[in-house]
Amino acid sequence: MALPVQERWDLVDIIARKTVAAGAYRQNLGDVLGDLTVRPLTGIPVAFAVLYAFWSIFSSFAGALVTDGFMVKVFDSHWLPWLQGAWSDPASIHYFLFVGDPLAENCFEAFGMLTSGLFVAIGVVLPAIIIFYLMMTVLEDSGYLPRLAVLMDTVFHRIGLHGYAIVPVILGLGCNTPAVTATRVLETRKQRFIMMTLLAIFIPCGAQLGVMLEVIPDAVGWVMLFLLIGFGIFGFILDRIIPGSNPEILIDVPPYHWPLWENVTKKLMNRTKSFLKDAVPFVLFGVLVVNVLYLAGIIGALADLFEPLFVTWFGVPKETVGPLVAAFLRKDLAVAQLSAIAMTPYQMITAVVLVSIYFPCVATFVVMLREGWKELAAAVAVLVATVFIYGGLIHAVGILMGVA
Amino acid sequence: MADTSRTVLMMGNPNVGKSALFNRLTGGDAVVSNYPGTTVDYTKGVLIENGQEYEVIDAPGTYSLEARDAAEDVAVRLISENPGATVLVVLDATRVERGLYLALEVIERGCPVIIALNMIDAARERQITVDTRVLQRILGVPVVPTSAVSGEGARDLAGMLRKAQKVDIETVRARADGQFDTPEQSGGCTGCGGC
Amino acid sequence: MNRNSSMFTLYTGLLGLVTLAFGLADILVWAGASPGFSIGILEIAGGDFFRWAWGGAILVFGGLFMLGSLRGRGTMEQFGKIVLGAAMIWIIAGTDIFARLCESIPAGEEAPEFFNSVAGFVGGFAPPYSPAILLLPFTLGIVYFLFNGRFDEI
Amino acid sequence: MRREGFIVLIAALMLCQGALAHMPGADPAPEADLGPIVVLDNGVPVEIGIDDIAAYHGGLEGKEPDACICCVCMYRVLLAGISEVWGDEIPERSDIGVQSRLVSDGALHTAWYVTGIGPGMDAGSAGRLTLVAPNGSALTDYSTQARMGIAKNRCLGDYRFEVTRLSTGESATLTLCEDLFPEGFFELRRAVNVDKTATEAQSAEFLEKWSFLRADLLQKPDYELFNEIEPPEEEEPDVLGGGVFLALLCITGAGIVLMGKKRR
Repeated sequence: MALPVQERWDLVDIIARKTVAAGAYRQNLGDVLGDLTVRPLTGIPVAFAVLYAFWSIFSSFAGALVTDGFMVKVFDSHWLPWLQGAWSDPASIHYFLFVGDPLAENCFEAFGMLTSGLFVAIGVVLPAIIIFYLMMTVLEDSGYLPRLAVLMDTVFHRIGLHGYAIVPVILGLGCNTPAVTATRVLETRKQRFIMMTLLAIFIPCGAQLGVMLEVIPDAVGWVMLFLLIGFGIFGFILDRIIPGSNPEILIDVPPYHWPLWENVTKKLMNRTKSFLKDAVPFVLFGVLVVNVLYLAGIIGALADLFEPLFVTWFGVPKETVGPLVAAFLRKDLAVAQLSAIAMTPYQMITAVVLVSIYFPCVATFVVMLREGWKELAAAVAVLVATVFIYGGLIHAVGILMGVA
Repeated sequence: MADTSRTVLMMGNPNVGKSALFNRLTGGDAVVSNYPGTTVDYTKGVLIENGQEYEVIDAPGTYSLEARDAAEDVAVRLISENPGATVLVVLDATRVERGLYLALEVIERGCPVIIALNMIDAARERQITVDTRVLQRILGVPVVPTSAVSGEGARDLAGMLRKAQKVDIETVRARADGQFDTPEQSGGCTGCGGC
Repeated sequence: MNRNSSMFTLYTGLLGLVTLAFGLADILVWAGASPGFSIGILEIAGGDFFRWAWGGAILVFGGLFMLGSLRGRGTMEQFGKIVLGAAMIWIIAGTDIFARLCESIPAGEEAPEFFNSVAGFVGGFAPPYSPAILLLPFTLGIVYFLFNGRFDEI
Repeated sequence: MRREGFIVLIAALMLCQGALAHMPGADPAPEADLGPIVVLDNGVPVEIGIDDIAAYHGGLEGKEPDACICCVCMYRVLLAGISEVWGDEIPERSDIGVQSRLVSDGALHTAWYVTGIGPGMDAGSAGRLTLVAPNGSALTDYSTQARMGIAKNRCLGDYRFEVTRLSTGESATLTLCEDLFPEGFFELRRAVNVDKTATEAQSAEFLEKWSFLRADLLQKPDYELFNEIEPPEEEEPDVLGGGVFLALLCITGAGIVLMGKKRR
């Protein structure tokens, strides 16, 4: 019953000729803008402007308004003193686990589950995620994203992917879990493996961005630069090493239209809800587990074990080893912990980059496992190698520039 | 109430508004974006129309049934796993040709088919007219113009779901080749193609 | 119609030039030609790479787009370029205003209360302004044409 | 990528790491964003940063460069004092007069270095430095023993300085704020440094407090260090300017929205 492909197209042609009539169509402004934003000469500056707006709004809203303006005050001058007063017996184990340091003056440095954990999850990360997804949704619904994909196509081809890889990358800046699922826009297993690995390693999620913005606002640019360079280098290498093909695809560019308010709010609600459900428990639980490990002396032992590696190879001070080891479970707080340690700005950048390229959070692990355990194992192997090589590379660059 | 639930499989090219239409039909909350490939996995929802319960499945966008990437894989799997399902093929009224190719492929598989001519408002804006009546005569399946964005035609579509038709591709070809060089004016009934 | 057209050309040309100049000034001040400067209600603070170097570059491109639209006859594409150029100004000015808004709603770290006083809030929008904000009123002409759909006449 | 190139790269990396593996393990002084002291040496401007002071002081003591509390303190005194007395002008070295009740090596060396009096400097001109005894009279014996005798009973009152413009007689007196010093700092200092009766815990405590004090001296603004310097006035918000801006913004925004509605 099935027709050969050519005959089917012929039939389509006949039917279309009989039913479809295109009237005199005048290009409208939307079409012109749509065209201008994919042409490299005009499109690339526009992409830079969009990125600028993205980051500026992100840091104004999440940083200046919600976190610095309100959350810090709520947590540091109301929640923390109240909790420290109300929780009995500062010397006990449960106090250490849930409240943390009885002398802490702010929630970042208390490191209890209900102090630092809650503060990071609600006070820092939640506003970052909300504003991020709001802007992401507007970009998606207006139709700008596919244009970005066209512009990025050449770049992504260098690392064996194609333009639509921008979708998981941008999603990953919010949260890695939906991003891993979104790698299905890519064609082959090879491409999806490359993307997943790079996502897990080099794309910091909204939680990390929010914390970085809060703790080390001046160094964020450098950290992002190093991550971007790493993304390029390791994408290039992975593309050479991994067998498989990189098929060309035709990128389909839809016309611009105004985002529908109801669709934007609905998507924002859904995404925020799934973040609260999937990621927040991990943050809180991570803090608890790390505190238990600290108490049991396991972090200390690991820190002693890895100290030579970290100090000589990565060039970070020995105090950072504990937080860096703990970062395997609790990336976001690790940045906060690091910020309390005296070190040079370059060491700080190195340490934060290390934290970012470390193991992804547990939630990401789970979704990656769903995509196949072999891939996960391979990704982890690549990850370990990457942390080692890239950490050393950054240190070396620092030495060559004379700033390490 | 055994066997009262029918399955409706929504298929179509990427970014023709399947998910938006799905949300209109079922009140569900499939993720909708203005770029192809948003739906990478399928979403299920329930639509009750005239006492008939439909289980609606929103498949990822495909250009053909050849399963070339992960999303198309899912779509093809869905169609073979639900043999008796009504297939709702969603066309983009501004680019009918591409969608028709997929529609023909689905018809060839012998599934009962109904066609939604989505984004009809965008087509009007671009001065593109699609003769729904002729299209439905040639294909022999119901064709409903819709706009998922404004909600236009969604109710009609729901009402027409039960009229989905199986057609033989050869008769489609015959009708396309000859009979309709001068479309006859069959007054009155514009509602369904198969009656 | 002809008169209208040449007026509009002059307007976009001037706006493009000024935008370009402001963008370059932003970058120069950042690069250290001057440690921040302020005349009347105009202020270029410099310092921050992101705001002044990157943001300045966007203004430069906005100016170039507008100037680029001058070449050739009045077509839709030309108007598209003008709108894109204006959009660059709107992006920078919009984010500047948004940043001021976000900074002036909370009371600040030292104060015990949460919300800023009304005077403090309003005062947060006081001059001096960045170049992009000052350019904002001058893009109203483009907005006018955009809404009236009269760009085929120019 | 050729394999040889890769190996060479890795090897180069290893060498780089090895070269810097042994960093001096000293406690780094906190980052400070202090402007340099600028003076004229026979009309030639000289910039003096805290690092220069640390190097000079360390050199005289025969040690590593080291910015101790007294150095930092005198540095801040001179920085603030010069700007109080000279304003925006740059002082000639020979025009600077310094009186200090803080008689320690660090303070002495810092004042020497800035005024150009000290040994081992080829300054073209030199100012005047007077150390003052606790009773208020000028010290005549600058020997280490004599100064040590005074330094034994260091107290808050010793942190009193005067910077004078010799040509005009204008001067500024600066004293350190009391709340800079942690509780029991001077007692602890005496026990650790002078009497040597401190326990190990006390020494550690002193070291910690000492570091805090130095960090404060490096990082706090002038008005938090010195009693004499007033904090900058809080500016009244410019309600009028902001109001005009907001009103314009709202009117234009509303106009645009209306125009858009009308068009539809």
